[in-house]
Parts: sequence; structure tokens; C-alpha cells
Amino acid sequence: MLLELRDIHVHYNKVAALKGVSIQVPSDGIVTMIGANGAGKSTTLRAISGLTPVTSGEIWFDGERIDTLPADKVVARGIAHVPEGRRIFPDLTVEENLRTGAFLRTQRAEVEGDLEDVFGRFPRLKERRRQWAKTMSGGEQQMVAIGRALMSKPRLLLLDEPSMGLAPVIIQEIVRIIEAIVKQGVPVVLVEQNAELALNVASYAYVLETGTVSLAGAADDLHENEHVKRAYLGV
Amino acid sequence: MTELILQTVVNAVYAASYMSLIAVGLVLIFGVMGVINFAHGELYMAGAYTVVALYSQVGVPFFVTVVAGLIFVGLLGLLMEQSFFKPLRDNPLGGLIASIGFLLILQTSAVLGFGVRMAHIRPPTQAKFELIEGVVLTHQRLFVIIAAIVLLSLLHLFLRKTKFGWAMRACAQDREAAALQGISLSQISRIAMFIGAGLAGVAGALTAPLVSPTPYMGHSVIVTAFIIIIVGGIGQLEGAVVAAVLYAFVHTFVTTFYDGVVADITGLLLMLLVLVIKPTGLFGTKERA
Amino acid sequence: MSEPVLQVKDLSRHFGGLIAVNQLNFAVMPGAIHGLIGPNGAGKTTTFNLISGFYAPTSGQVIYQGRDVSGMKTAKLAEIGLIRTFQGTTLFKEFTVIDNVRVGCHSSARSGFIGRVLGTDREVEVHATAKAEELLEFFSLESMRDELAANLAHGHQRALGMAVALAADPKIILLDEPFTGMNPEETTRMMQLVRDVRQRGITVMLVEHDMQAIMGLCDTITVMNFGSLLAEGTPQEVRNNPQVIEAYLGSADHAA
Amino acid sequence: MPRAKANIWSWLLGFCLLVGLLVLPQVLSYSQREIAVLLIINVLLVSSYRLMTLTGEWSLGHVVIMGVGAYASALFSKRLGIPVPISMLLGAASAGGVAAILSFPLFRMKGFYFLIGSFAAGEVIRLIWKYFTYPFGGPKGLKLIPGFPDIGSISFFEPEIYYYLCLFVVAVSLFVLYRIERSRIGLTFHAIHWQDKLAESVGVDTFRYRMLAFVLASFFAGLSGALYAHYIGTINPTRFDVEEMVFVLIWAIVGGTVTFYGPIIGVVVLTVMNEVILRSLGFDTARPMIYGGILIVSVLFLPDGLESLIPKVKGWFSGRVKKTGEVLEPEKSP
Repeated sequence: MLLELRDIHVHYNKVAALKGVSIQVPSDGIVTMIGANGAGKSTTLRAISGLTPVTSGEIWFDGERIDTLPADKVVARGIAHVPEGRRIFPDLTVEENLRTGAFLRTQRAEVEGDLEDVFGRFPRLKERRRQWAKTMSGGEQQMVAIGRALMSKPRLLLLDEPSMGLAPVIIQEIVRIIEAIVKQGVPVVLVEQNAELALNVASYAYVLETGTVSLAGAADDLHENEHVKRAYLGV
Repeated sequence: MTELILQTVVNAVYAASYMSLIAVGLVLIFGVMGVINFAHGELYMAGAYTVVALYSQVGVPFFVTVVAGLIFVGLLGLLMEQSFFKPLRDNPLGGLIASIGFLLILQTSAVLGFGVRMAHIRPPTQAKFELIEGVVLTHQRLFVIIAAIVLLSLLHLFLRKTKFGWAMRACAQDREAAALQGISLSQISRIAMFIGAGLAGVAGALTAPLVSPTPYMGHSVIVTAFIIIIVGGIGQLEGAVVAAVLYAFVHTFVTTFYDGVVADITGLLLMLLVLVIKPTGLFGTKERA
Repeated sequence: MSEPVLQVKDLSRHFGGLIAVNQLNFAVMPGAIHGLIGPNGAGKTTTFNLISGFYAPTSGQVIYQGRDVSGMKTAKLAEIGLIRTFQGTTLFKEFTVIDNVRVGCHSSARSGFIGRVLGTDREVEVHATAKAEELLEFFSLESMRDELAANLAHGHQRALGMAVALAADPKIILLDEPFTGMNPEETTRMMQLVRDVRQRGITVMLVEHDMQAIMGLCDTITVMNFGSLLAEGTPQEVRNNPQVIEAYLGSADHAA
Repeated sequence: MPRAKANIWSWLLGFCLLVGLLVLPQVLSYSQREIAVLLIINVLLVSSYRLMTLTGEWSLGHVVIMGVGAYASALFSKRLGIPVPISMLLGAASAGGVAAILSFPLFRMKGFYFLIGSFAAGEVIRLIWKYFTYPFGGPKGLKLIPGFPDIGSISFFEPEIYYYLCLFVVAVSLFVLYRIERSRIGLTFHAIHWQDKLAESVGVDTFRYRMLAFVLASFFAGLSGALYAHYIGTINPTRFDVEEMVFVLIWAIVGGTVTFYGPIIGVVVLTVMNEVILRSLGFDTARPMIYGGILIVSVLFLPDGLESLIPKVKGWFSGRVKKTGEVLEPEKSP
């Protein structure tokens, strides 16, 4: 396993947000977490990337324990996190946003190559590279956020609600991009409100309910699961 | 009359220069670290006393002492960051209050080291340009203007063209997202604190021969700086420069043609007006704090 | 047919260039449980904030009991019986449970300043405390009366939030995503609480992200998408509306 | 600890405190009595400041507001010839009135902006005193302010007698402040501090209550200013500058502001330390530095102030301390 969460507990003040979450992520494909608003999906991602301290439990990434590392050290290990709400830097240009993603990298030529790579993936960003990021549309901002994460040359990509607030046609585009990234060998942990979408693209899925994993299994199996159908797929 | 107006313009440009240096430093610290450095006026004072100590008393060449002022005050900034801003990172009010404590320490240190009386410093040069008949610009003031232009341009280039510059702006806009790019807030804070404090130190060192330092000179400086950063839109570097120019002209003209106290009141009312109309400052766009 | 207790007419709200709510119309009937739903970013929360006085509308009106209350401040709206709750567990966490509800009694526990200092407001306060205790009983929280609100379990905090709102004597109560983060049992319990609230003669309007959670609860459901009205009707009508299905599941079809 | 027993102890403690305060001037030297008078005035100042902070807003203009009370009371008695006790009340009312007017611009701001706004408003007031020689006396301020009138043969010029006057006025004021906090008004202030949006949603007009807290705090700050002015006999703009404000902040932070007694502990402990220990050591010029150090250290290591130590001390007296230590809860209404 590339990433493993063992019995993770997280508290905000005194209130428990995660009550023993265990998750495994293999080194290829998409693992998804679905669940209602506030079930603890985003908190799980924040715990992995070191933004939220864990109260107990262990997180292992490629044979190394990372749950005590601060966020900037977790990135250095190769985990890129596209946070909920995209969180691009509004008053940086598109290109500057992308370049902050490569903050830790020292090989100049490689970075320039990857920048062209990202522009190849998102031609619309290339046209707007000198524009302030805040002037971009929601879908373009999502592309900036994903592109920024790719600039760190990650070994694992965490995506938090990439479909949020986007029109169906844009979501389609984002999904294609995610699939292309996975195909090129970067595994993805996808957190989604839109369970139908998530279960369609992922190979393995976890259902989170009030801070615990209530169900886990192959995405196709969960798609046919009665509880999941009733609670999350609206069937 | 024309000469008087032109002379006042020259004076205002000079005032705008050192005020920008101070205010930009304060804005940089606030932007990156989210804390108001109440001791910023005392950092300016520390820069001035570096000149008193090294140039007046020991005889080190003036421009060497200016560089020494930058480094010494920059290090004071680092000391502040490490000793209380960093431990109080999640407590902006605590950081502000600790900086008030530091203000008292710096002020008392100056009193103990140099006495409460004004320190008169012989300017390194008495030379001056007569721009036109009756309008004078001393070299000493010209140094301040040039230093402000050069240093602020360098800062601008640093922020726009270098990796650490982008990182610093990224931290100012969204600390958490910046951390997710591998940017260490502690490292960036140290850089911001060094630069921010250093700029105040340079301003203090360069103006020392023109203002006769006292241990209490920081008070009016911090008031001025607050006015500028509020009018300029808190966290906005360009706004701070524009506001410094605006404020310097208003203040200098009111002082020259009316009265110094009235000029101070005008400045404060300007700031209150901005706060009432637009609590994020005239040039500000983002909701902060 | 009686008059609607709450109505929005051509309600719009712009943020800069963004149109968050666009020419929205709907009416809430007295005694109803009325749902407002829609996918993420549909403008539900903005609509909610427009009705409860957190924002002023760019154009259009909010009409409460036949009176135009557009842009009226939240506190003023509360005084005339339009009470909102908050997402998550927004409470006075540093207060005891009973004190939370006592703050809720603000409008009915009036007394002058001198009376407060001299203690002649005792009668008013005894009355307020009794009312608060009655509400705690209603929500089965009486055993936690003197606990700090922060120490309550999630579900109890939600119930306490409703108790605080009810203490303010609402005629209509607006619930902001009451089922967020709840497991199925908690959801069932909360649904019963909402029905109990209606039994007290209070009109309920709730905003939800999750279509499923409120299907069994509401009499009428208004569906929003991209800031506009998409559909309105009984749960059955909304459930079978092809446009609603498209809005919720459309992306999945493309993704498949 | 049984409740009845606790009550006996607190009554006993209160009684001892009262006797101690009444006897205090008799055991002090003349100059120490003068300090005791100022200390009592400062207790009122810092307690009124705490009332302001209950709604969550920290002002940097409180000492200037104290000055408004001092200037107004001095002017009413000196220029208009109004009897001093009445002009003291009018001075306090003026401070409240100024606060009421300032509420309109200042409460458009919150948090940090309020802090800066209150600072600017205070500076404007101070500069007005400085600029207008009539009636404020300009930078030199007001001199020869009438003292509190003699009653029969009792001369309030004596620090000892003025001490008792202040003790009485401050005790009554503290009682009123305490009652305000324990009433629904205090509950509402706290509610606004912790969750202003929730408070609004149940009908609390947060602006009105913030204004009420500001006006009440300013009234009592003004009263402390009036007590000061008629005792010292001379005031000037510098007496009410930001340095003085820093001291109020230090008292409040070092003492803590969660409890009613926190700031009082702060001002008493620091004043005693300042006057007894530092003065005897002769650190006169270095004193601000020591204060600055104390401020930083207490923000870093005692963020809840001296008051947070009280429950522990209580624990020692009651014999056993719970392993976890007692958690300090915010003041609650009965």
C-alpha cells in the first residue's frame, strides 16, 4: 500500500470529527470517499496532508510515518492536496499560482518542462497565464488548483470535491483530466459529494458516516449496494 | 508663494519616501503573519539610534551605519518573530500585545543607553541642490528619496520575480493553501519579519541626522504608519505607497500653511473616515482579520 | 386558501458579476413544512441569508405576513417571529445548556436597566427560566440542563440549537441544513423533532443539500439550480421531475 | 466542598477584605496613602475596561475616555462653578455621552479595525485638548482644579480621607458593574462576544448592546478620571496618552479578563510590585522595560492571567486538588 491510515481520530476543540478511520490506498487507480456533508471526508484529507493534527492513530506513506509532519513536510514527501473550495491564490497570476506548486523543486529546467506540460493539459490556462487567478471562472480555477498540485510532481494526489459548484459539462472535462492523470501513473484519492460520479470513476470506495467508515469495497459493488443506493445515489 | 508651494512639494516627497519605507514594512508583516506590529515605530527608532551609536559616537562612515541599521533592526525583527510572534501564531491579539511589551523594552533600552534627551547628529553632508530660486533639496533628504525608490523597487522585483516572492504573496493570501505547496510559513515569516523590520531600520538610520532622535520618537511614527496602512487598504503594498504619498502631501501642506496639530487631526480623521466608509481600506478588496 | 406566511417575489442577489439568486419566486403556507433544495452552489444558502436579513436583495422582495421585510435586520425579523437557525452546531458553547435557551428568550424577557441592576427583573427572569426549562423538556435535554453546551454530543447540540430558536417565539422557523453530518438514526430523530415543532403551530422552512433526507418530511419542496427556480411541488412531483433528476444526476450520466 | 461551608468562607473572606481596606490607610505612610488612592482609582478604571471587553471588543481609547471624565469634571467645577460632587457625576456622564457618539463610527468596525479605530478616535480627542487652549488649556492642560469640598471639619485634601471617599465610590461602582454582569444584560454581552450572529437570530440588537457596554464602561472610566482630577488638581493631554493605555492593558492581561476579579488582581499585584519591590530596588528608569517583559512573558506563559491560578489556590485550601485541575468556566448568571 502506498498510503495507509490506521484508526485515525481527529478532534476539533472537544468535538470528535473522525472516530477511528482506517483507509488503504494502493499505488495506482482512484480510491474514493463518499458520504454526507460533515461526515468527515475533508477532515480525513486534511489529516493526511498535515493541515489538521490527529488525536490518535497512524498515517503511513510509502513506509514512512507522516502523521506528525507539518503540511509543508508532507508535500515534500510527494503528497499533493487540492483542497475543498480550490483555494487558489486570488491575487497571483495563473502562472504564478502554478509556479508556487513547484516551490520545493530545485531543477529549473524540469519545472519549466512541467509547466509546459500543465499548459498542454489545460490549454485555456496557457491563454490566461498572465491573468489574476481571481478573474477566472469556477472551472478554470479548478484547473489552476489541479495544475498547481501537479507542479509538485506528486506521487499521490488528494482531490477534495473537484465537482463542487461546476456545471455538468465542466465536471465532465475535469473527470477526463483526472482519469488522464491516473493513467500516467499518479494514484488519486477522490472525495466527492456526487456519489454517482465518484463510484463511476473509482476502483475502490469508502463510505464515511459521522466520522467512521461505515462501508468499504470495490466501487462497482458499492454502486449496487442497497444502503448506498438509498442514501447516496437517490435511487 | 510659488517657491513656498514648490518647497512644500519637495518636503512632501521626502516625507512620503520615509513613510513608505516604514508603512510597507508594517504591511508586509501584517500581510504574511496576520499580526499588527505595534513596536514598528520603535524599530524605526532603533535604526536611528544605530546611527547615533556608530556614526556620531564611534565615527563609522555614515553609509556603513545605514547598512548596519538595516541588519541590526532586521535581526531585532527576527528576534521578535522567534520569541513571541511564532509561539503566538494562532493568537493575533496576543501577538499585538506582546509587541507592545517589546515596544516598552526597546524604548527603555534607548533611554538607558542614550538618555531621554534628543540626540543631535551632524549630517554627513550639508550640501544641497537649489532646484530653482528659493527651493532647496538637501543631499541628505535626496538620499532618503533615492533609498526609498531603490529599496521599494527591489522589494517589488523580489515579490514579483522570485520564488520566495511568490511564496510570500501566497502566504499573505492563503496560509493553509501555501503550506499545501510545501511553503514553510515559519521560513517565510522570518524573511518577512527581517525585511519589514529592516526597512523601518533603514528609514530610521537615513532620517536620523534630519530629525534628532529621541527614545519616544516611535509614537508619532506608528500613528502615521497606522493611518497609511488603513487608508492604503490593509495588506496592500502598493496601496501603502499610494497612501503614504497622499498622507505626506496632506500632512506637509496642512503643517506648512496651517498648523502641525491640525495636520495630525486631519490625518486621523482621514483614517477614521476610511474605516467608517470601507473597513478594509480605500484600495483594499479583501476581507481580512 | 389562506395567505402565505412567507413569500419571495422576483428575488435576486448579485455578488459583483456573479448572479447568486435570479428572479426567484415561491410562497410558504402557514403550518407547512417547506423544503428548499438544490445541488451545491444552487443559491439556497444565499436565498436563506436574504430571507433572514443577512444580506439585502439586489432586487425583488421578501414578504412576511403580508409585509415587505426585504433588507430588514436579522434582530428585527426575529422580534416579529421570523427565526433562523445555523448550519452545524452554532451555539454559545461556553454557556450552560439552560443559559443558551435563556439567551433565546431575549425578546420576551424585557426589563429596564435599573430593574436589572436592582434585581427587580426577577419575575421576568423566573418566567424566562421556566420557559427555557419547558423547551429543554420538549427536546429531551432536561438532564443536561447545567452542562456546558460544548460538552454535548453532536445530536444534542443540534436539538439545543432548535431549542434556542424556539425560545424566541417563532411564527416561522428557517432551518439551515439540519441533517448535515447526521447518521441515519440521528436523521430519523431530527425528522420527528421537526414534525413536533410543526405540531406547536410553527411553520417550518428548511434548506437542504440532500434531496433524500427531506423527501419524507416536507409538504412542498422548492428546487433551485444555478440561482433560479427549477421546480416546485409535492415530494412525489419533484422526485419524478426529469429536470430535477438531470440537475442532481446529470453529471453522472456524462461521467459514466 | 459543601455549599454552606463555602459560603461561610467567602463571607469571612469578604469581611476580612473589608476590614483590611478600612484599616489600610492607618498602617501606610503618607506617600503610600497617595499610592493607595491612585490604586483604588485604577481598580475602577480597569474594572470598567473589563465591562467593555465582555462584548469581545478591545479598545485602545479607554484611558482617553477616562480623560474625558477628568477634563469635563474639572471644567464643570472650575469654569462653571458647579459643586465638585455634581461635576464628577456630570464628568462621568460626559464620558458616557462621548462614547455614545463614538459608537456610531466605531461599531461599524470589529476586532482589529475597532482596536485601531478606537486608538485613532482617542488620539483625535487628545489632540483637540492639545490644540484648544481655551477651554482645555492646550499642551499644559488644566491646573488648580478645585478639590472635593470639606464636609464640616473633614478635609478631603488629606489622602487618608480621600482614600475613604474613593473606596466608597469605587465600591458602589463595582457593585453596579457586578450586578450588570450577573443580570441578563451581562448574559447578552457574553452571548454577543461568543456568537454575535446567533444572538442576532434570536432578536438581540447587537449594535445597541455593544453601544450599551461602551457607554457604561465609559461612564465608570469617566468617574475614575473625575476622582483623579479632583485629587491631583492638574491634568494634561500626556497623562491620558497611549503609554497609560498600555498599563491598563497590562493590568487586564496579567490579571485575566474572564472573571470579575481578574483585572483587579492584575492592577493590585502589579502596583504593589511596582511600588514596593521595584521602587525599593531603585530601578526607576528601567521600570517600563520590566513591565514590557512581564507583558510578553504573561502572554506567552500565562495566557489566562493570574485569575487562572485562583481555582488552584482554592483547591489547596479545600485540601484536595483534582488531578486535572479545575476548569475555569466563564461567569454565569445565577
